[in-house]
Amino acid sequence: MESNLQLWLIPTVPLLGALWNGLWGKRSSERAVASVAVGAVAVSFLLALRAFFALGDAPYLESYFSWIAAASFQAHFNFYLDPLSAVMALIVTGVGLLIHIYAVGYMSQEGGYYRFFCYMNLFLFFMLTLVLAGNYLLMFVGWEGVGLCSYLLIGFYFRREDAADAGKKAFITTRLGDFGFLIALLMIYSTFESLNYSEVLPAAASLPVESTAGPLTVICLLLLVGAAGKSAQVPLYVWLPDAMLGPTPVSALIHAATMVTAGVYIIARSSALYVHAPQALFMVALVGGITAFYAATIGIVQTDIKRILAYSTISQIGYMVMACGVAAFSAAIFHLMTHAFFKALLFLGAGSVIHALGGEQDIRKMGGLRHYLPRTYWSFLIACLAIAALPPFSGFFSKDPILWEAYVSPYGGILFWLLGILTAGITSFYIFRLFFLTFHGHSKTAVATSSGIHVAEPAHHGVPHESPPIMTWPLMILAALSLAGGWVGIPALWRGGDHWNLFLAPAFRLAALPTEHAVSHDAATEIIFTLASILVSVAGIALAYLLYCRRPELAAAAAARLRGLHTLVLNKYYVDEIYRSLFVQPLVVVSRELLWKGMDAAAIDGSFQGLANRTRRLGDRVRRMQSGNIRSYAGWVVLGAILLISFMVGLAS
Amino acid sequence: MVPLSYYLILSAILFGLGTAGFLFKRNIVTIFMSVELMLNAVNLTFVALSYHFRQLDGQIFVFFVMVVAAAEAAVGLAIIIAVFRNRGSLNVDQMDLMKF
Amino acid sequence: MPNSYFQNYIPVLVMLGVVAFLAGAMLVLSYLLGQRRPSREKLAPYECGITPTGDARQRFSVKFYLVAMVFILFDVEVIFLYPWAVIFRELKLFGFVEMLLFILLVAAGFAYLWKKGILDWTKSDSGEFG
Amino acid sequence: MPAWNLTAILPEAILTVVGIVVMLLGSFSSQNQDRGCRTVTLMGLAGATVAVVAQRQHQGAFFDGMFLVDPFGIFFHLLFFLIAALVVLSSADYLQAEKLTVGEFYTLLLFGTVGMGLMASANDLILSFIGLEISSLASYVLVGFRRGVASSSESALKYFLLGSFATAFFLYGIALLFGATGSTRLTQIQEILRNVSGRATAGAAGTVLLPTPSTLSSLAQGPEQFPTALLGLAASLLFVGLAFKVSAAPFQVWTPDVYQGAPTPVTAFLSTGPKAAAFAVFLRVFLVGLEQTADQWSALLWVSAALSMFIGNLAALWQSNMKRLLAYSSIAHAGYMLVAFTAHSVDGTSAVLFYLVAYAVMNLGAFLVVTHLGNRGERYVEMDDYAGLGYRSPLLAACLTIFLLSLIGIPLTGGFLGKFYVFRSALQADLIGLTILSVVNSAIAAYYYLRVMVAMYMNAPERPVPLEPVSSSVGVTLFICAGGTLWLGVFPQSILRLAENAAQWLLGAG
Repeated sequence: MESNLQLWLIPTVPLLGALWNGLWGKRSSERAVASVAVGAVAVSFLLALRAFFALGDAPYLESYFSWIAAASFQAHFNFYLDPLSAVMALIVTGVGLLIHIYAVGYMSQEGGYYRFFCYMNLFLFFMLTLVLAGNYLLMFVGWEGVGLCSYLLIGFYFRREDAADAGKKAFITTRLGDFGFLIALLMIYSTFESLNYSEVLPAAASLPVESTAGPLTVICLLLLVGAAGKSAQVPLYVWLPDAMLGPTPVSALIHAATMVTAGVYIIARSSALYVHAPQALFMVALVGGITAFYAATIGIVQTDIKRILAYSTISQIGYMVMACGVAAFSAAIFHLMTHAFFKALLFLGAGSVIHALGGEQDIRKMGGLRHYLPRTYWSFLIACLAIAALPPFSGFFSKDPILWEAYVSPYGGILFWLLGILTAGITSFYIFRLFFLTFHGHSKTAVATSSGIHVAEPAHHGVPHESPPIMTWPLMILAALSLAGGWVGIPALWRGGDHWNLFLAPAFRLAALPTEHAVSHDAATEIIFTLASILVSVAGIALAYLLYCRRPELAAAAAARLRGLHTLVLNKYYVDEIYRSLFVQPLVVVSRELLWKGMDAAAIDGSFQGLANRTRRLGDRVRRMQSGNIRSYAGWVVLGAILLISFMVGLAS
Repeated sequence: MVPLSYYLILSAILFGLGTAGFLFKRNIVTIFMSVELMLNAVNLTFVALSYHFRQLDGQIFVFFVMVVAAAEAAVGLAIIIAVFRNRGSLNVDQMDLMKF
Repeated sequence: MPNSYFQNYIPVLVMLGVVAFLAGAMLVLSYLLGQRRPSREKLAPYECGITPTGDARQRFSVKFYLVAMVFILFDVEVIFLYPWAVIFRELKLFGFVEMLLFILLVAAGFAYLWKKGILDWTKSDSGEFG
Repeated sequence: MPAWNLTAILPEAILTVVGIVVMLLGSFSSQNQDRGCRTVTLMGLAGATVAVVAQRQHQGAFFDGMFLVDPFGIFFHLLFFLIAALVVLSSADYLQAEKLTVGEFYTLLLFGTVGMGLMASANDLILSFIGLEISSLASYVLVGFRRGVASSSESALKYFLLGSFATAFFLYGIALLFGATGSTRLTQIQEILRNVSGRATAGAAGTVLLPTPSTLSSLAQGPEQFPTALLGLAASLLFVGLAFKVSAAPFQVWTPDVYQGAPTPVTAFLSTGPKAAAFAVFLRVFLVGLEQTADQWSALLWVSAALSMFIGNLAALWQSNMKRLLAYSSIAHAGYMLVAFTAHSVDGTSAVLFYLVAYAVMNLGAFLVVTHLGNRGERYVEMDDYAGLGYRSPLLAACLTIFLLSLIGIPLTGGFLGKFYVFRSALQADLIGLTILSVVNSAIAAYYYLRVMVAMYMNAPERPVPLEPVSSSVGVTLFICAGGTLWLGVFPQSILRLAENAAQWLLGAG
């Protein structure tokens, strides 16, 4: 290993980019702004690559200076490189780079170009700090910083009132989680007398496994609260769907690929703590499993393309959290990586669609885009296949171990496997519903144009057109990664080298399962399980195909009779008829009426809203205390004094 | 001789009267006089205790308190005049431009 | 011993009683026995002297307040001279210098007042402090 | 002996003399004395700072033990001088725009600083009282400095009446403590109470509300019967007076009105300087003098801390006037500091001290931006006037953002580390409930600070708000405040070590 990797450069370069654009971006041309921003990320990516290849067996630690060095408390600015943080840094910079390039094209018609890239670079700075930090306090710095940038970027379209509200909601909700993190941090310090991973993790590993809830369990649960806030897990997930009001590259980078997975990272990072607190681990698995299933069902009934992807993200992160919960940490990180590829691709593809349609986000108004956006179409298809976990796409190789571990792990069980497999089926269904509705069937725009009827749709300007190359190239690279990204982790079962697990093993050495727990299952069982999951995915796709691809001939017939607009409406009813007539109906009803409207909108969202409103009302009552009248103020003082005196004198006698 | 507790009770009563005056009077000047009454009640306590302990400290404190009270009176009068000039009234209940 | 202590005050109490009785008796007797023939001069506030003009409750210049304030301040500052005067001889030069400093500080305040025109009665009311 | 004693109060002496010089300079020189006054004031503050630094070699008790030169006092002196200097620098433009007399303003500021210095170093309650009054009298006048403005004089009246009301309570507390222990020296009181508690007071002691001569005369020597109730009464009265000055609930009522009506630089001064000084007295009285009765008063602190945080934060949710919003937030911040105070430990005390520094820097900065934007006559102090500031004046908005983030408690700012130490000391003292309450409050507080940021970056301006160019003195002050906020967040050791040193001294040797 090289003696000095200068890890600090990795986050600092984007920071410099952010500063540059923040200070001079207003006066620079778009081109200059974009090259500074993209250049900074590219440099950072190369540095991360260098660090990745320089990595040895032992964790590599760089300490810069002492941050807080009081007698009773020590904290340093130090960075920590092990397989886990190296992989994370690569994902962040790599996907970040592609999304930056994409954004160069995507944002070119929007205002505030320099501001956007300034925030994006700043975000990468904080994200890399989070990932590379060598102690929990520095991680918290990054943790808060990414939240702040996320807030700034969600509210980027500041003229939209709802965008600003969504930003605030995201900030406050995640902050609730942040305080869980903060208290966990203080407790870690009081338990281990240090915040450095290099000291805390071995110390935790040397502690006995807590059979009843002890300090470790409390710490782990508090960390889980933090993770749930940042990673949009039940019940703190409400902010993420609203966060989709930000620009699409932001959704791709922050709310799909990187920031929201920080919760998974922190659990994986603290794996040594978690395996010694089985109860906390069980809670992690439960939260993850429930979130995965719950969010997927909501995804079925959404119509906004980005909201579907948002719920899908919540669900997929639930998968990762569940994987952590069954102590399959390397599988969780594996899925984190492949998810970063295909979810970023999905978002960017969606962005391309939205871009092509001039801002339209409702999938019911889309269709037949396959002819207009061929490159987007093919890359989107790959992403859909990847998220539906069909072999040989990356999602398959990362999701399969999670399902398998959920079953065989000593912390798992058949319940988690069932949750996982059901989610897998629903996932492939809703993602292909989105896919077919968007790209197949008849183009509604085309119908309107060819029939000569003027459709009052000011948002659509003309025929949909493919995005410029600067936007499609990142799509294709991501498509390649979504296809092949999983091949690094082909397990031995499929004649693969299992490189991934071997590579990450050092990072989770302290969290390794005790050998006596390792239950051996024969290959046949594993193959059966794998086949089952493939089957479920295929079934989901088939169902979606059945429901949403029978439409083309109906629509074509309607178009022939020059009654485009009418049949469009009719057609929509037709879809609904099919919808109802099929066995999906109960699920849909339950999902829409109970889970989404009942739970999501009313109970969870409502209770947060209610809490906020109640707090404000309380505030109103409190401020009425300040009547402005001196005598009543004096009355308060006297009242307080009397209470105080009676308390003190009463205590004394 | 009069026991110490008599003085202390008297000063407590005076202090209470001052407090009550602050709470129930409406004229700013009267309210201010109530504050002065409170300060002088404390002075009485100091003198009584000082006499009781046979040490001079308490008496000296009274000097200081008196000087402080005088300075307070000067500042207070200045502020009251400024308020009167702005508002044309010395009723405290009307002094509520800022609230909530 | 409260009892013996209060016994010292009995003469005072007696005198208070006598005074109250005398004054009350005079008033009551003159009210009961005297005859009233009121005239204009007799009802005036000052039976002999200048006839009053206007309302007594008129607002007077804010200068009075200022002078009152200044008076209070300088008057009270003299308080510190008393303990000093008592042990003046013991403190020797140190005490003298210290008091000189004190007077200097007071004098600085005085100079400030003077410059600000507080003591100048001929200036109009709308002065800086008015 | 006299010569040495003077060095102990040299900083105060310098400031007094400079104050008088500035006062005379302001009234005697005819025109254009603003700059001169400011220079002299700043030089005086610099001289006083040098004197304080020099004092580190001459620590000890002076004036018969009334006045202490110790790390605790030195820490506060330096803080006060910093605050005063920043206020002097930042108020220049304001005074000019409002056509206020510069000389008197600076004089009062200096006198107020003298009073604060006396408070921080006083070991005798009567000296604390005099210091408190000196600083309060100066602040009363400063609050009403815009004489022609109704709200300014009204808030001066409120502050004055309620302030002297609370001071009377404080003084009564001193008198009763004097009665209970026969002394007003904090260290002596500590000794006496230690002896008493060492002797395990008799059960009957508590019933003596008013001591009979026999109990009292024996007090000084060491009593068999100790007037605990009297002591409790004294402690609670002292608590009323001090809690009022730090604007802790339920004695915070005056704060919003006074902060709103006062000239903005004065508000900045009030919310940092006199508040810090009151905390100094608070810490000295309760951690040194009444150390032995901690079981009783810590409950008061607990309740007061929780109430302050809730009242401050909840009421702030409704404010649209920036000054009033910051006033409520100031109540809440007093609450956080009281949380650390409740911990009653070296860590807790140093957390209070560190928080005071961080709060001073960020709050002065925030008020400076408010001052600058307020323009002539403080016309633009509503939150709506901040709409779109992020585009009209990015640097000013960036500075305000830093201050707000620090007030929320985001990492890499002084406010974060301040809160961090507060929570840590509270957890270490097993104040779990209180920690949770303060955490909840931090979350509530984020909301109203964010509203300002939303206005700056995400709203379009509704009415034209003129922006004056930033003058060099304002720019320098802003830079110091913003830089200081970040500096405290990244390199806190030096200040932290000073704070810890001071806290150790107070609790160990005190």
